[in-house]
Amino acid sequence: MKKFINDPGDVVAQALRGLAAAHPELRVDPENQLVVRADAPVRGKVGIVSGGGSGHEPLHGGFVGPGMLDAACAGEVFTSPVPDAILAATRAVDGGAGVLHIVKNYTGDVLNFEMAAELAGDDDITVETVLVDDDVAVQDSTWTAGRRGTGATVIVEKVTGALAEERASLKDVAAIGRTVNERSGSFAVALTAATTPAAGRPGFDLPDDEMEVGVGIHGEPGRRRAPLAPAADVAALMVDAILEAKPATGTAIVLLNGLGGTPLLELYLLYGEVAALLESRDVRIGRSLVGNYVTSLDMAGASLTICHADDEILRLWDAWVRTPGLRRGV
Amino acid sequence: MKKFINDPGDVVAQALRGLAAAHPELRVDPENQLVVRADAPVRGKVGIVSGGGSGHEPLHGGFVGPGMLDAACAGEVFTSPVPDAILAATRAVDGGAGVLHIVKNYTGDVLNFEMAAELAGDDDITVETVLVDDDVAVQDSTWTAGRRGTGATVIVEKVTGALAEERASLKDVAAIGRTVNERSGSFAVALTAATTPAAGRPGFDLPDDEMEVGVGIHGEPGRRRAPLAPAADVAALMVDAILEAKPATGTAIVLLNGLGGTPLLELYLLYGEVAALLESRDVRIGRSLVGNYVTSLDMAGASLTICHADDEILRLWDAWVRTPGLRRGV
Amino acid sequence: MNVEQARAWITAIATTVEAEAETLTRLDSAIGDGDHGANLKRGFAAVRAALEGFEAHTVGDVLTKTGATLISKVGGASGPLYGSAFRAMGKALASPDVTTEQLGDALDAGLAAIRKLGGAQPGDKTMVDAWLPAVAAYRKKGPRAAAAAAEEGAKATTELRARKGRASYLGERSIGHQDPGATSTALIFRALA
Amino acid sequence: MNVEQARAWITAIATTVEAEAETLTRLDSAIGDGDHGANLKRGFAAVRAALEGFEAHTVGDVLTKTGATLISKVGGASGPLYGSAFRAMGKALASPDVTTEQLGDALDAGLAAIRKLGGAQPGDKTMVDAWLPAVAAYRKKGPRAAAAAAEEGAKATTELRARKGRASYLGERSIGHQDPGATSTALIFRALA
Ligand SMILES: Nc1ncnc2c1ncn2[C@@H]1O[C@H](COP(=O)(O)OP(=O)(O)O)[C@@H](O)[C@H]1O
Ligand SMILES: Nc1ncnc2c1ncn2[C@@H]1O[C@H](COP(=O)(O)OP(=O)(O)O)[C@@H](O)[C@H]1O
Ligand SMILES: [Mg+2]
Ligand SMILES: [Mg+2]
Ligand SMILES: [Mg+2]
Ligand SMILES: [Mg+2]
Repeated sequence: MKKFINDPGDVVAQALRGLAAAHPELRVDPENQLVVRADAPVRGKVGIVSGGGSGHEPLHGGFVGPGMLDAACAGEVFTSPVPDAILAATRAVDGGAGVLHIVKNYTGDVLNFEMAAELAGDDDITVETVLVDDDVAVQDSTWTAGRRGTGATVIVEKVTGALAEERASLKDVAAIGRTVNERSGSFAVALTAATTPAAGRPGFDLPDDEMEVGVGIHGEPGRRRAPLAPAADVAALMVDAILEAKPATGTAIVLLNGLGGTPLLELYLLYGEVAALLESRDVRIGRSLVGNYVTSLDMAGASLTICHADDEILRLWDAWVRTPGLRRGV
Repeated sequence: MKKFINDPGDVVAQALRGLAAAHPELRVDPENQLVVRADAPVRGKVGIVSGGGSGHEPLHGGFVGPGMLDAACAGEVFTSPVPDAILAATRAVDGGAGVLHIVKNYTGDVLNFEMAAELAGDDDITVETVLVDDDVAVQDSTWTAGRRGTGATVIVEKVTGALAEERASLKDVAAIGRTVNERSGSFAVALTAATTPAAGRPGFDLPDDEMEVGVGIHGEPGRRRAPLAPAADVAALMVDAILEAKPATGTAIVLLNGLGGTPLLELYLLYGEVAALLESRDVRIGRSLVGNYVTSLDMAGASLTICHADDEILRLWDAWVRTPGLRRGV
Repeated sequence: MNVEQARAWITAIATTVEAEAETLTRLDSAIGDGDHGANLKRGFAAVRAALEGFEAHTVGDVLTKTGATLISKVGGASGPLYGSAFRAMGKALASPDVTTEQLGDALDAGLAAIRKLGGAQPGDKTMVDAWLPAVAAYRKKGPRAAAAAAEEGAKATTELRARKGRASYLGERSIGHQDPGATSTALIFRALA
Repeated sequence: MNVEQARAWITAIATTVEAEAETLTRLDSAIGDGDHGANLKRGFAAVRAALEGFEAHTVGDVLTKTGATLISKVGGASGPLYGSAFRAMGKALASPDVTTEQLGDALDAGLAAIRKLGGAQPGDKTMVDAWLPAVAAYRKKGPRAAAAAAEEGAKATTELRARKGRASYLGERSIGHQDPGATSTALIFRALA
């Protein structure tokens, strides 16, 4: 395993120490693995907490700041955070208007956030939860734990964050988060597996001429394996899967996201194919984002997220934001 | 070779088509491999042109926009651009106040930019050149082509871009670029080699328990090979090399840059070590940037750049900028 | 089982989880995210530390503390599930010494907690598929039979298609791999035997 | 050499560069950035296209066009260096038919252009180390001897430590590898033989 680490058992806390050094404008607690915006709690504003396993940076800690998240909980690598940390974050950001939990739909995340929400209730903090489940590669929820939360999380965090900044109510902030999620679909293809510090070797072996199709962001294998294909075919496969599950309406926010090990040069090339395809399908791309936003450590691969936005979502997407991972207008 | 491409012989132009689709605010010419800011030439403003081989994204195309570059020339992967393209860029951004060429010190880049500058002179465009040579891993210029240009290029582009935006003269813009370069040192360590589409295999073979020390950003091997070491030791090695060549003065701008294949989690962890070391050496970190800015395709590794800034450099570093790769204040 | 024996059980779990962490991680890499071994190792190390110097008056005290610590330290799916199971067992055993029958009821309460929280049915390829036959065997024939039944239940998950947890994303591809959570449940019952 | 023979030389270079592109890239991967083969292949393919239908009145026309095209299409270090060399040769051969002596002078002018632009000394482990002995041999014994001398010069770069170009960054580690640019120079002279 080739990594810039000191001890495979102590990666997340040490990385958070680096985040703290790089971002004095954030309150980082490496011990409890929390990242909190410096001026939290903001009186009268809905507090927004997200979190999940580490290894997906800049998600979530890199999206903490004015206009987006109030706090993020960083679990161990690919392991959802514990209720204590989520509760601590919830308390830290409660400005009296309630707290929104943005939770990616994985059994572990759901259970730990649920427990924390219950504990917060004991503290008389009102908590609403938006469950993100945009990954259309997971098909039938009676046969599975349901669709996974992936790329759309960034859009949910950005849009709810912007609305909360306008002092909207917890109900409205949660509602727009759910709308974004409903209108979003994602699909990922990986060329290599991720290596976690704990495992020390790639999560799966993938021959040189094959790719994993419909892969998640936790090193798990995908729905199926397919022969390595040109970028144009990969783009078609992603676009087809998403538009089938989430037919076009409105104007699309398109996120072409790198999974960590794929160079930006390739992401742009792939995005060129995606954009051309969407045009041929009469999908209007209103906004786009190309880069590494929801990664899976060093996995080579990419995910496509399409959010069929309405005017309100576009307005909130365009709003100012100041976080390490996304910055605009300030 | 596992890459999101269609044809190894046509990667750069296709990636530029994707950049064009993602950034309608830029003028992209995939044919001539140019990226130009939409409102160029800006009357009365020094035009700033940089460029080099592709494969280092977001450098340079991702830094085109108000407050930074007016144009970037994207050569083939790891191959400096041709004089025709550089000349076309120079013409496109000449607003009457002259044009600055920011050139990384590699034989190919130097020769091609020189030829273009000569041709621009025939057009009566005044060109000044700032040569960036910050890589302290290359030691003795009577034995080498001189130090390479790496991470400091981002700082030179940002600072000169900000000063040009204030309508400073070509002489002054070039002067501050040279000052930034003089005050900057960089050092890189790689854990794996990059694979270019043309070669189809990693540039060098590196055993699982070794790293390349003092490596460049073009897939070339480093100064020496060393046993794989903990992040703390890698940080010490980088900091020592840089501070020896460029002793501390003033306030540092610190760039911990990923080479492409290293997850942000590891970059933050490594940055934590660097920050602690610099503190113990009484180097004051004034500004920092952690992420992928000057990459080498899919190479796993990181480079550290320290720029010992003065007040003017810090002021220009903090100035607003609006590019795909760096955005602040707008 | 008295308080000391309860402590010994938990310590034995911690030891076997440590020894088998790599196996659990390997199983979890195949159909999950490769952290199950690390998760439980971290969790039971914390439990060991939490129990040291902890004044327990009842068997339930030991198990409740174990459950609470797992919830606080593990994360993932297995943290809340195992944590809730041990808390439920603790609640059911509020005396310094408990009978085999009482322990049997408590194990059943643990199973119920897992099923309530996770919603898994038998055959969904989860820890339930080891826990369920183990409880039945414990009641009929005691701890050794429970350990054997858990082991067998874990092995039998290999042929199942996952319908809960991370492995469910793989669909058909989850078949042919033993479930990591069922495997760790077998370790928990082995430590009881 | 007449205009047709000049065309034939350039075409022969294009063919051999194409055939040897992988070898050049492999050599450049060892001590450079692995693009020398692709660079020259791209360049000479463009030259081939540029010469098609191009009306050349002199040998110099062919070589000047070749040089200009290389400069426009190759990039890197070798583009300006080879491009300038062919342009310098073209300048020296402004007639439809040139003598062996004139060609010898032109080859020397090409070498001078490379040395002026790149500043390399003999022994710096560059294309100069193949070009220099080749020009000397051409003058004394003609094209075949030139090809052999270039080949030998290229091989001899293996033992040298690079002081120019990308390979110089490697310091001592550049020793033991043949220089890619010297190797492509040998191909240029082989095509002349
Ligand atoms: N809904 C559920 N009900 C019961 N057990 C479950 C459920 N979901 C997952 N599990 C168990 O949890 C195990 C995985 O635990 P672990 O790897 O620690 O968590 P995660 O899946 O979050 O990484 C699975 O092997 C399975 O036995
Ligand atoms: N200063 C120089 N003078 C002469 N030849 C040089 C010089 N620098 C580099 N070369 C030649 O150029 C070759 C490399 O060409 P190429 O790989 O196409 O360019 P780059 O190094 O820019 O990738 C080297 O092998 C060497 O022979
Ligand atoms: Mg997990
Ligand atoms: Mg090159
Ligand atoms: Mg797991
Ligand atoms: Mg080269």
